[in-house]
Amino acid sequence: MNLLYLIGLPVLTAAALLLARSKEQVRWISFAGSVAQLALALALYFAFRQERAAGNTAAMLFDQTWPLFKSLHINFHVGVDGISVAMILLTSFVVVSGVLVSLNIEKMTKEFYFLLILLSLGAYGFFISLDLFVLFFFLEIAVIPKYLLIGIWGSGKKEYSANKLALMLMGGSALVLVGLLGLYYASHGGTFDLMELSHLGIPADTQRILFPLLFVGFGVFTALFPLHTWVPDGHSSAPTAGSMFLAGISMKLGGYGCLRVAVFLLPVGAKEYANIIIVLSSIAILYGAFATMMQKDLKYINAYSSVSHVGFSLLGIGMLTHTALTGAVLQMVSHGLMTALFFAVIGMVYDRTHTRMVNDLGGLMKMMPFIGTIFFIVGLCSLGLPGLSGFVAEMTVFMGSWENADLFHRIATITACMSIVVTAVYILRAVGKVMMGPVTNPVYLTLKDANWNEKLAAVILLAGILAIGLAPFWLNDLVRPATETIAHQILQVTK
Amino acid sequence: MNDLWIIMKNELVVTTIIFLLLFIKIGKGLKNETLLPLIQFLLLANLLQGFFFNKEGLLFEGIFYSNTLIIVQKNILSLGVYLISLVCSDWLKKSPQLPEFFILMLSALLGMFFMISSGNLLMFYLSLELATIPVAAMANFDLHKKVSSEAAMKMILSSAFSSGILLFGISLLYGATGTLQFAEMSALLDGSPLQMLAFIFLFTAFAFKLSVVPFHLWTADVYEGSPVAVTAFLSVISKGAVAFILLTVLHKVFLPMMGIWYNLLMILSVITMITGNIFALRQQNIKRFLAFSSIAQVGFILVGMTNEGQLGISSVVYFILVYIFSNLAAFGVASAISSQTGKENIDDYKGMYRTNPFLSWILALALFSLAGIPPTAGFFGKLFLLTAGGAKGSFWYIGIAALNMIISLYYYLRVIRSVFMDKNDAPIEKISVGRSATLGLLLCGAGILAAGLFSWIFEYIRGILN
Amino acid sequence: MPSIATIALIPLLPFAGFVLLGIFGRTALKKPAGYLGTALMLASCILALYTAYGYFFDFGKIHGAYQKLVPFQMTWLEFSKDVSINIGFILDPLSAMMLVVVTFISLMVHIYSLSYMKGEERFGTYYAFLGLFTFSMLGLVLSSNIFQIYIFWELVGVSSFLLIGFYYDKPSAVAACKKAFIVTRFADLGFLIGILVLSYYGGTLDFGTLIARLTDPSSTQMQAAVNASFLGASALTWGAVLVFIGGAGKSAMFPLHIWLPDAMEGPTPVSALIHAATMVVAGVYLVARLFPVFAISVPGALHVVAYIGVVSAMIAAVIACTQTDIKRVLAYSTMSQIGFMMFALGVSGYGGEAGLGYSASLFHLFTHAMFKALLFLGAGSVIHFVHSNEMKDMGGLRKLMPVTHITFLIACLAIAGVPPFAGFFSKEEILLAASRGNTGIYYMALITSGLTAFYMFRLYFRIFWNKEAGHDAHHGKEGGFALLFPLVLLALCAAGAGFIPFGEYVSSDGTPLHSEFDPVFSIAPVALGVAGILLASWFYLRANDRADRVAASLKGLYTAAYNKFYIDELYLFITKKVLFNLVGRPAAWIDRNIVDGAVNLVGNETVAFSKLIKKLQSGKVQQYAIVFLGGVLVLAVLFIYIWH
Amino acid sequence: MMEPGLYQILFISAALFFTGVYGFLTRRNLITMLMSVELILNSVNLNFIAFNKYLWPQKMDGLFFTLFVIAIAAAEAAVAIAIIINLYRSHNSIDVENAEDLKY
Repeated sequence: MNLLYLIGLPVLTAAALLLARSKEQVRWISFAGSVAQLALALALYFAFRQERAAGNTAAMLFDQTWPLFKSLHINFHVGVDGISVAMILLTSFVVVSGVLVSLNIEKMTKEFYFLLILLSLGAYGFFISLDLFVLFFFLEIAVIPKYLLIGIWGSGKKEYSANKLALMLMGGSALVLVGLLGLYYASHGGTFDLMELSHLGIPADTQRILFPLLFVGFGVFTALFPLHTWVPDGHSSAPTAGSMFLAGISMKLGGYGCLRVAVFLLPVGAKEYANIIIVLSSIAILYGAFATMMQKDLKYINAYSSVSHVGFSLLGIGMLTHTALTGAVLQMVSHGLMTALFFAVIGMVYDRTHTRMVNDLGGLMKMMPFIGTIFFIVGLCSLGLPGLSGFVAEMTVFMGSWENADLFHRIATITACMSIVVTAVYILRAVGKVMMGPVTNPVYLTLKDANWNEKLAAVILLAGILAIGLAPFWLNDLVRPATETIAHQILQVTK
Repeated sequence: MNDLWIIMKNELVVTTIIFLLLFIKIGKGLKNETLLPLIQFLLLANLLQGFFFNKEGLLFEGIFYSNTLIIVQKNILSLGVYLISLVCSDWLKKSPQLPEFFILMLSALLGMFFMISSGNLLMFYLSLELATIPVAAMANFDLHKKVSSEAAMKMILSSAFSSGILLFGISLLYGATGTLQFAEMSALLDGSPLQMLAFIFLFTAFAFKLSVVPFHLWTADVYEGSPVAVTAFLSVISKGAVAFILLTVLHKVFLPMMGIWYNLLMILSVITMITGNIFALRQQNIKRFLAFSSIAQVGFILVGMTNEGQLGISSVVYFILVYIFSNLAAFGVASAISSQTGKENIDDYKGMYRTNPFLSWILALALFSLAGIPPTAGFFGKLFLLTAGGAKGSFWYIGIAALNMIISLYYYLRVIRSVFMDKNDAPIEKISVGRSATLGLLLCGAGILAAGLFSWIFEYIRGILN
Repeated sequence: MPSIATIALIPLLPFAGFVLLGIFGRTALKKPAGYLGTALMLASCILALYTAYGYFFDFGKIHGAYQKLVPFQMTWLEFSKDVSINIGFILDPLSAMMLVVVTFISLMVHIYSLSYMKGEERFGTYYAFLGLFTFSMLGLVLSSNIFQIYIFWELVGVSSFLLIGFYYDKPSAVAACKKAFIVTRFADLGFLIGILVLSYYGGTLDFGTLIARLTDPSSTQMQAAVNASFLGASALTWGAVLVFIGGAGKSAMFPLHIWLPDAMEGPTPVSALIHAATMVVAGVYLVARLFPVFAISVPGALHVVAYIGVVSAMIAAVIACTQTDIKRVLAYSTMSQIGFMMFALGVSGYGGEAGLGYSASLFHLFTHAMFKALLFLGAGSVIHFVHSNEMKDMGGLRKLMPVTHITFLIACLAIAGVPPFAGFFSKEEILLAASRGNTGIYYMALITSGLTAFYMFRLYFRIFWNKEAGHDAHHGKEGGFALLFPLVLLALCAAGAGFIPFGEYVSSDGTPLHSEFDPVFSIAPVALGVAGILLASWFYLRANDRADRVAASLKGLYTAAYNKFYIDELYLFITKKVLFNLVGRPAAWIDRNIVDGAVNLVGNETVAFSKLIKKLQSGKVQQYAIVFLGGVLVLAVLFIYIWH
Repeated sequence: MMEPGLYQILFISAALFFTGVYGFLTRRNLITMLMSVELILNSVNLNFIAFNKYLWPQKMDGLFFTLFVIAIAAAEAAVAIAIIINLYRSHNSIDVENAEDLKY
């Protein structure tokens, strides 16, 4: 399977969009494009399984290299392992549903979809590239579309949020950039190639300098406490699809980067800073959850709960055990699907009631059983109910974390576990107020339930959530070998 | 003998064009509508000829020399001039003395060509003045505008002052080494205090032309006061030319004093980036805004220069190419707007996207490129500069540079925001962009995208160095 | 031995019901929903009975002892080589018995609801939820892996949430279901950490292996678990206690019981199924499942179980005497009865005669399921009849609804422990075990059983006698076949179930336990029971003010008990005042103002600074020149003097 | 009478240079400022001549440079004065302080 399709497809879609004449054409082109992406991602998944089943145990499959800047030893080097495949699947799911829920966008439709597709392009490129330069290129490609999406189609104090998001993310990528250049020179003669870098042992003191740069840099993308403050504003101001992409895909870029670049290339640094990561993420988990309890705006609720949930994956990374790392990846995927769905539903509610304030809403279940049910299910997923993806991921993280026997790690793990109660509190508060209870506003009695595209979008994401929740083994088998190589790097250090 | 014709081909062609224009002027003169396309054609020819029949070599005992790198640099400059003649054509059409304008501009270009090729301080000084004085006259081209003449005055006076300093430096250098030839000089440099003083005097002249902080103060005023075309020329072409010659001077002549100029560049680049960005934050006038942004860009160029290796040279040359595309696109949009509506404030751009999507997208592309955001070429340019600058492994230095990229992003986004997001019930009316201007803007846009994504462009520049 | 499919179908049939009705219950299958659900349930029940019968009388017993059979197991989620969540079925006396109880009661409730919930707008959804619950409960009892239990544990929790909040437009119902979920969730936190501890030291999540390792003093895991100590208790004790906390939460043990009374907001059949017979005894089941670990390795933890159990039993009984909402009375009595089961386990030992408490506890679980379900369904039909939960609206209904009356009476006798009804035997065994194990607990239990008789008959008399009948006489009939058939069937069980030689089948170590009946011992409890009944009749048989006078005479205790000893208020204080105001609010505030504020500050300061220094660009060309010169001089000085 | 040595000449030229600078910085009249610039250039000329005569007599570099500097100075002055005239047209003054609209 040629990975270039993953880049070519969005490019083609974008080109087609530019040629499109009418809004209808734009909608259908982007819908078709996103569906094609989904199909491609699934094809990639099965091809990947086949290769593995055929006994191909190379760390990276389908890898290809084209020289880009020869003189600087920069190559366009792509390849995937289990983690990337999982992320690509996630991306394609979110893209399709994101396109679907925003079919009713009227303002500057063409530009809107163009940016969405550009974002997906950035994500795919990021997940498949094995050359840090290219990786960075795609990482930054994904920033500006977010800025425009929020700033143009957003709501509330959108300019402020958009600015904040763009600047903080760029700040993060600036740190990443310094880190990458550091790696480049640390590998005298200079290579940006991930695999090569992972082989040549980088001196410990260099790692000490570079790891924080890279980890914090990527951490900003994935809302590493206390650099998470772009998350609430950004998510709440963004249009529905924007929030979905933001939380579902772009926050995952950060997590993936932390894992794939920071931890994988700099195991020594990882070991030395692990405790700090753990402290920060445990704080984020609990503090995010408590902050969520106090929110009144549905989008803020989900944004803060994202801070808390992403904390799990960072915690998993910080724990550095094989299981915990696996859990971290599972959590990324699960949270991506879950939070995207949550934002989709919130958007549906908002489109109908024109408010997101929990206290103004009530008893919607009666008028919109479908939306209500989805809202409820995704809520349960976020509070980690078995049978839905959240449970699988969180439990894996917990089990992995518990493998570290000392008191510090124990306490961190228990702190993290506590959040499942707080989560239950705020989720039930939201569900109970918005969907259940008496109808607060007679106007709501006339509201309609979801229409076909919204239903389809929700069902697609829900399918993903259930697929992981009911039969986690397929994803687990996909990810475990990949995380094993990373865990192996870390083991090397201890030896 | 006929070597001369080939080695000095570029200069000769430019001179010919100047003479042609003179004749046209002396003769009954043509209407702008016919003249401008003609000039554009001549400039295009000038650009194209740069790619053929080139020859390396020395003339007049090395006072004048040429090699592939220099040819490339000259081509880049000619490209810039050609693009200016396109993107600013809406303004140029209106100007009453079109031929003079180009005569002056081309003489400045000629000066730059000589400057790049000069192998001797005397030659350098002459060509520098040739490249400066006409521009001062050009700055005054809006004869009826007060600001225009003020700008010209400021420019001529401060450049005269700086060239005085330069000359003093040169004289000291002459006294210390007894030669004016670059080739002989570097052998005689031993870093004695006198030489250092001379070097610093000399350097300040470059710093002045590049508008490196603290020698930058004239920049903003002159940019704001002069016509857009002149500002574009100043900010792109003359900066580029000076950067090129500075590269040779530092990396060839003063290589023995590297220990000094490395630190010098480091300090100045940091100050320059920060100052430029800080000042750009609250500018209202788009030209003044671009002036400060260009100061910040120069800071980045200096970062690349700190690397004395091939990477240093290639990254700087490449960046200047990219910078020409990006900045000219921005100035092109600015001139299109100001020449039709006379509006030059960023706030006037509010809601512009609704009326002028094409200009908006070009502007956005340009600004993103200046901010160094992929997939534009600016991203690659900045990245290579930083890669070059980081070669000594000083992370804090690269870190500061990277942080400056964020500040700069902040104000570039300010423009983007007012163009795309801010509500405005009376936005700029639909602007009819002339054909040639459109062509120029498209070329710039294409350049912004292509120069980065087609990696062979950088590879080519890099290739000619070894 | 029945095929895997047979066993698998037992939980899967209700699940199929859930899926079908969940998707189409609101539309296509709205009408036939009830019958569909019931049919599936019936099939599942038959399969369960078949399997249980087969296990007890055919293949389960291998040379004299009932074996733990794991007919099916699959890896669901692998954590590491040997630690993984497996989904599988376990067959042992415990699970076989539970299969029967769950499916049978669930069937009864399905049938009962056919008429009770008729005409509900969300009839289909209701049956879907019932299906989901039954599926989860069956999955729970069949679990072969401690994590599998946790999974289904959560699922029963959520289905109970759904059913309590079935009338979701009633704020009280919403509040109740949230309360129920969150409180049990809090307990589950303990359970989860308990699992982490046990699995870490046991090195596995599989029950068989886990129990084997953690009960064998020579095994390395056991060594590690005992030696690792935290705050003075061994890791193993912590693990066991934490797991028990989970159980206590589900089983509404003091002090985690507060959700149970409110849970009565749900439809009455639901209360009968979930909050009387099945889900609430999950805690008992959990302890019983891990009983070897408790009994052999950590007796300390077992004492905790015992005391928590008996205290809960006592408190609940006292409160039950004062409540006036008949469902709440039943709720507290449920809590009290579960307390009995708990401490029965607590005082029991492992194996042989010592294991009497174990069998007794599960025996009581069995009988209690029958008569408590019967009580609830009876109460349900009463409520159906008078449209109120309050005692004051009832009285003298014995003529109006004879069947309900009789069956209810039987149930009351059973729970009061009057021979020869089911409750008598099971409670007898429990008390016997208690008297052998721990006299203190024995006496408390004795008093409690007296109280039980009293408050049950208070309930009975207030409903069926007391002030004379027919205040507004023409309520119509007392409900049709669907309503009465389950009552009768359950009444028969409540009357007869006691004669099953339970210990023969279900015992701590699988070897049959012959419990002989000792008339001398049972004098005291029976006497107390009868006394309680008489006292209740003296108070409530006829309408009079004796009760009020007594209540007035011991005012403090009465009001305290009437207000459930203010435990709810305590919780409210902790959550609202402490967690929300002292943790949540500050967290939110800090995030907006300090963390975010810092970020904004940087930006604003930069802009402010740029405003500050604009004067440098003065517009005076001569000042430019000065700066220029200054720059030259500074650089000169810097490089010529300082750098050298 | 003794013939002046290099150092005296350099001293004079330095003095000339700083006089020019001082004038440039303090005079308000544009023409005067231009004249100050001329002073600076002439100090440079002196330098060249002196260095050429005393240090490097074998080649005539300095001398030539001086000639060119004079020429360039003339050209510069021409353009500058043209600009000043134009400034006078628009501002009715050749006082530098009246041309400070462009700032900040």
